Amino acid sequence: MQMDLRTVTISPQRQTYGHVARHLGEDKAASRYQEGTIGLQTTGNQHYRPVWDPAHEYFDASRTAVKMADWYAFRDPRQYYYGSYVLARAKQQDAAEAAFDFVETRGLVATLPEDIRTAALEILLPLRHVAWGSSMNNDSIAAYGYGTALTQPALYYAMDQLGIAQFNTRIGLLLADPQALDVAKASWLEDVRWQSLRRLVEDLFVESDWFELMVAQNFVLDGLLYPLVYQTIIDDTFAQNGGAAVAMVTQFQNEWAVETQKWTDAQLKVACAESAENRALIAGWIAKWKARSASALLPIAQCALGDQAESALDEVCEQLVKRAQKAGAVA
Amino acid sequence: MDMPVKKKKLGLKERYALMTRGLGWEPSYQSIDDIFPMDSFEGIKIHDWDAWEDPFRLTMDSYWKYQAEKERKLYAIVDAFAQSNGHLTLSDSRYINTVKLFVNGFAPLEYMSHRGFAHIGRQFRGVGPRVACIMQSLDEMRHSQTQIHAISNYNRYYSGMAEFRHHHDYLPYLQVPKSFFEDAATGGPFEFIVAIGFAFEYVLTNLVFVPFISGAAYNGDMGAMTFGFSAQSDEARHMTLGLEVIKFVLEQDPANVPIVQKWLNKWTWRGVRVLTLVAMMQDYMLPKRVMSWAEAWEIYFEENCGALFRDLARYGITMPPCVEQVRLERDHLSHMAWAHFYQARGTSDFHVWLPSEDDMDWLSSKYPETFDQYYRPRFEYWAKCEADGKPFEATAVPMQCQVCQIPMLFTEPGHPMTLAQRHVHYRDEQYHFCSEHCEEIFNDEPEKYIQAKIAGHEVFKGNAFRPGTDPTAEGFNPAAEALAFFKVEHGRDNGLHHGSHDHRNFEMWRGLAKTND
Amino acid sequence: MSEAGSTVFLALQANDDTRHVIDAIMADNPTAILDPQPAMVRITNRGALVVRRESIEERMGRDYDLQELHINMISLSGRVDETDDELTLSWNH
Amino acid sequence: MAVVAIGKYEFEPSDGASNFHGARIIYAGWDEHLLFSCPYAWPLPPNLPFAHFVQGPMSEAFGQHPDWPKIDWATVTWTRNGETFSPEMDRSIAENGLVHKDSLRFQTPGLAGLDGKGF
Repeated sequence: MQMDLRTVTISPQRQTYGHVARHLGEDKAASRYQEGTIGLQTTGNQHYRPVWDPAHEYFDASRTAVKMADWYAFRDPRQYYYGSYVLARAKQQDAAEAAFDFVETRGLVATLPEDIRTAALEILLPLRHVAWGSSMNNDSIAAYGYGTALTQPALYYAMDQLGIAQFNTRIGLLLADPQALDVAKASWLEDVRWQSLRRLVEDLFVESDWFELMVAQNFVLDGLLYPLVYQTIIDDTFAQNGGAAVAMVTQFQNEWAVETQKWTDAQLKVACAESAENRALIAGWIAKWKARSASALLPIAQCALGDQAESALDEVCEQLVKRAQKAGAVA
Repeated sequence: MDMPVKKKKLGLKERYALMTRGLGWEPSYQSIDDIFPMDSFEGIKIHDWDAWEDPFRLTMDSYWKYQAEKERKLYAIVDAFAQSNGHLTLSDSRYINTVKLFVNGFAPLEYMSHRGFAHIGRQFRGVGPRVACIMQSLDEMRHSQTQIHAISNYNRYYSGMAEFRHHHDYLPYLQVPKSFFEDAATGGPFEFIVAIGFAFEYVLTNLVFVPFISGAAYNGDMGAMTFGFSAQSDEARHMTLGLEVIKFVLEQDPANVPIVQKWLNKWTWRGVRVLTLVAMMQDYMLPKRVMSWAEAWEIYFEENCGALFRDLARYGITMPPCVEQVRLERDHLSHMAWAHFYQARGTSDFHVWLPSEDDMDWLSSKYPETFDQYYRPRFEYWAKCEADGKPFEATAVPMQCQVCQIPMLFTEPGHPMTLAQRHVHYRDEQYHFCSEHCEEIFNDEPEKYIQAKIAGHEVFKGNAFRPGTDPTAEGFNPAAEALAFFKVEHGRDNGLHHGSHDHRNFEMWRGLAKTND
Repeated sequence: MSEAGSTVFLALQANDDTRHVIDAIMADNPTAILDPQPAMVRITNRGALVVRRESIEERMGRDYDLQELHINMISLSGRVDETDDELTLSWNH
Repeated sequence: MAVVAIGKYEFEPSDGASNFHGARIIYAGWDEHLLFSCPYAWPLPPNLPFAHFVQGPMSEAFGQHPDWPKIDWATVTWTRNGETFSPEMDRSIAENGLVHKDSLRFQTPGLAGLDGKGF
């Protein structure tokens, strides 16, 4: 005999959690992204002030100058919650793994022109420190930011940057040996070509407004660095000069940048749409950090592109300005 | 052309070191103390951050790979459980109240833990611990979300879960876990990691997850079982981190030992006080039981932590003195708690019931020294009140401990019929405590605990009314208004299990599920 | 009070993936005790518990990365020492 | 001991007397009557006669116990924050010297809970 479960008579009492329904404006089925994000951070009745920051509540919207009536107006266009995030990254990491395997088993490193191999090591290995800096800064946003809608993707960004730092480390181990990492660190610490960038990264470590940090690190610095290094230098220049193997093992970085820009742009757009004050703040931050970032990246561009460097940099700066305009971040 | 040279394969430890601590550098454009301003004020001295031994060595690529596999498995089961109306295969509808307790009391703590580890993952100047902390931060986000997702389908059918976020922030009994975690998170970075990474993760989460989740499996809750076990697979990493932190800090400087000992004393006690809720859940709320609270305590505290403290003895660390009292309370804890929640059921968001004859026989077999003598008579008297149609209920506002915020329901150690109270004056104001250990915690940091928002007092101050409420209006009912502010639907979310909407719906739905007519 | 007298344990989910792992651990640690509980097993041993990659691979008939243990691990006690070939839990140092 | 903090760490107490709209918080618990799981709290006007406190809020809270109507108030003993206390029933909370957040306990000789078992 069949035991039917007559689901038709089992009617749900509600579709989702109360705070989610209130945010959506009605009680309707909510996605896992929504249930795992909206209103998740405590907003009220906090018991104690932090001993590490007595001037603020533990969760305190005044840690940035940006003001929002609703911090859940922000939305991740990728709708990442933990599960969908790790599944997406696992898939990309599978592809990256296959690329590393391919390059290694086919002995493609040995086919790389020496100048490309050297340039790849000179650029990609110090960049692992830059990625680690970006990871730290995004962890700051995840820790001191306000509202899960923004802090959640910031932590994913921090982990992605750690992953990228580790992929770049693997590239070093693939193209050379562990000593190459030490050489690169010495160059990061002392080589004049890297010092403006290192100064910029270290200055960002002490930036206390987390929204400004998000603009400076994610929108501006990473927004210039990724297209410049992974597209212009590696995908275009290296690949056309026998360095396709390097492009293969940096596929993750390229895909990541394209995907993540969408998130960054969407956040700026929401904050700018909120008020003229936000717009002015953000436009000011972009202007301030763009000038510094562009000049810090120039010596690195020159190292790979020679006299093409300035025009390549101009081009990525132009793209950034367009993104800012589209997001409404113009004073 | 050169032949490709086969490279020497790096060992796990060497490779992991290159992938993590190799990423850091000594800054020169900003001072290192400005970059990491929070890791020294607590008085913990670290001379050599490189002495840090990485616990599990997962690089991000392996992390994504293994965690994705866990998530795939977990959500497949959560989906299947929801699609097949798995809630109707539970042992008994009373079980659902443990799920309510979980989403209200625990899921928001996982979120707090995520933020707390993001914070300390930014503040330690050693790269190794920072990487371990941000990875734990990410895991804790996972736990919060998988719990919310797994419980989402229960929320669609049963009461008491829909407002877990608001309840956690305001409902009186939930201020116990909330203030516990906020206490840790507002402490310095080292205190936080000792409190959560060590005392909570290592000493206590085994007591939450292993017996309770095994109990969930036993009661037919595949969803809770899966998120529980899946979360624990991360906890194994977290416990190892907690242990490494302790070892690292203790080895760095002898001056760290008394500071760490003080935190261990404080957080073992704070943790055990919060676990009162778990003790009650295990002994009273699981319709089919796996082991008693006392048995779980023996395995996971006495045996497991005993080994640990023996190991730490070489640094001069001793078992926290509060453990003596915890042992005396072991056979009382769950009974005192359930007796309280039974009578204070009007302000809860889950249902309660009296233990049946069978339940009481089980309890007396597990607690032969205490149950029949001290607790059975109360439950039998209340059963008589229920049978007479006059169920016993306490409606007055409980007096609470200033530190743990639990109503003052604990008895004097060794005197199970005398309620305990401790009392101090501080800056023209007086404060009350459930125990000498909570009093000691207060005396050590009074400026912190005088800020506590004691739930009953918040009601008296008028902070538990919705905006626009006029307490001077005719017929104003403060208790009803407080419940409205708490978003507790009176008569639906609270009260007795028997005859509740949840009980009736479950029986009706299950009846439908089991027949073809 | 001797540390060798302290117990370590490893708790794993009980499923098809862990069957061979549990067999391998029990074979490699002759004094270990297996304690099955609902949906899980807990393996305890005095002093130390060793998980060996090769023993698992022999039983599984495929390559095994010890970090795959993470998928099914529920809890543990003791200090962890991890290499490519072995994972050891112990109170010895 | 002072809190170890990164900077100045001083706050007003959350439950100062001035936050209760003129009322004083008074706690009361009944010894040997553990049917009531804990003492209770009330915000009381300082001019409330102590007898009204007993007959009003306390009676509402403790009146469910079969021992309550049997209490001979002349024999009841009290403690205040652990020390002996002798309230005068016809005098007010303030006149009895009770201050904000005082904790009272009372003992009822001859009445030791149901079946004399302390609950």
